[in-house]
Amino acid sequence: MAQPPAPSVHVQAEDFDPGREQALLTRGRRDIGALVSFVGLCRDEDGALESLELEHYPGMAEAEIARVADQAFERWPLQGLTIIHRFGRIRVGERIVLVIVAARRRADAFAAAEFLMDYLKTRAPFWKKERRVDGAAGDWVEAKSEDDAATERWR
Amino acid sequence: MAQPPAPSVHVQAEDFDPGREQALLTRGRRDIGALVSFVGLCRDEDGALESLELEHYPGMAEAEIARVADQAFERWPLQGLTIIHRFGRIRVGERIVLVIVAARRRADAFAAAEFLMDYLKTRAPFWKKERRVDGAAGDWVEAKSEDDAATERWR
Amino acid sequence: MKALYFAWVRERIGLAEEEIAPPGDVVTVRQLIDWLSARGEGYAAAFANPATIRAALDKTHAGPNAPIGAAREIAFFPPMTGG
Amino acid sequence: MKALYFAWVRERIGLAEEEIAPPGDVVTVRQLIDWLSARGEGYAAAFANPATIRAALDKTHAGPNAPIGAAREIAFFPPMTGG
Repeated sequence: MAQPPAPSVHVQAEDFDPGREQALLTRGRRDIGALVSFVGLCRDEDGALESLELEHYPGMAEAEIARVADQAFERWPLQGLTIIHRFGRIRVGERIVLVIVAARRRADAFAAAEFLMDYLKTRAPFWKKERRVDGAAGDWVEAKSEDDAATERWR
Repeated sequence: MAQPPAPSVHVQAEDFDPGREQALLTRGRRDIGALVSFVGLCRDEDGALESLELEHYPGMAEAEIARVADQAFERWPLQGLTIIHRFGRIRVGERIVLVIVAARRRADAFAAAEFLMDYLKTRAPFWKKERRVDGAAGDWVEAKSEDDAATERWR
Repeated sequence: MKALYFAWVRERIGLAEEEIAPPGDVVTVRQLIDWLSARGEGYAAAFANPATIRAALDKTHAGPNAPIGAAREIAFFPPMTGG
Repeated sequence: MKALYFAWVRERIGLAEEEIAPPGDVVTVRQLIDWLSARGEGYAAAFANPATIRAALDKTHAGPNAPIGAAREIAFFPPMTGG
């Protein structure tokens, strides 16, 4: 059995193509039975939001995502992993984050994908500021205690 | 808030494009925050498998998948759902099944996607027969008791 | 009524489908399985272990004690292995 | 050492980064926060509620009692909201 490839981690301003990333992860592979992909999108709460401005800590963002990816590989038997997190201005309806987990079995792929998203939410150094349709600068999005609770359950 | 569209359910011999299906589900939408997609692939155990022949019960397959989809919409607040299940000959490395769940929040999308896969495994009328590299007809794949256990946890 | 067979149930019986006319005292799915089992070796082999047989009445899952009622189609198959 | 500020910590202090030279009795992250808070109104506002401040030493998360040690870079920011 081939060694699973190293996690592919990207922090970038550009959009990504989830279908292309899935194809890259599975191309030529015979050992992947389950592929779970998560895409987080900029959602509009009430029609007032124009976009989010995502600030990040360059260097630490990549390092922290890589650490979380390594933890996922330690906890579950995985065959491949891609994580992309955008920064900068992201309009309503646009993609923010992508996690793709490849595994032999679906239970491992689902668990790892959910673990990764919970950890990214609470540990990856990104901060969202709202920009409103009326041109006003909105608030910084506040961290949710439910995200902390979601992370806690993996301990 | 717009009414979520009816689940899109397809049972087909042809392959599908996960990226295209994701795009179709999210196009023009502002209310989707989380998109979880599952792709099940034909995995090779030991190099002896050439392909799977998927037999299905036409009519019941579509109806049963639609029933399971309705259950998911009753249990979680979902914004959209696509399910595609292939039949016929599927070679190692090829896609078998696709589930895409769109929701406001990621926990709902993950839970519904996992529920759908557990239920499809144990309730959708499909049967896999192995075809071996040496040309011999292989065995019918046996149902796994762990799949029944996975389904039971949703009761 | 129409009987449909799938996967190794189909292979053992040697038919994908057939018209059947069970007598009036065959009321439940289980009784229909017993009646079919007596029709020949292939049927007996297909239904030898009832625990591995699933059934559907008019394309809806049905347990062994479900009444056949006025169903127009009954299907027999092994536990499902899709997904 | 270099201090980096992000999100509303950056906005309140009015700087994205600066060189700082804390005295020798500033040993932990918490002590550095207290020392910075005394530098002016912006700092005091940024660090007014320590429960909402997160820190990283050389790009690794660090709690309030972590020793600064020989870190070359310390960052302060609110709880993360990525993903």
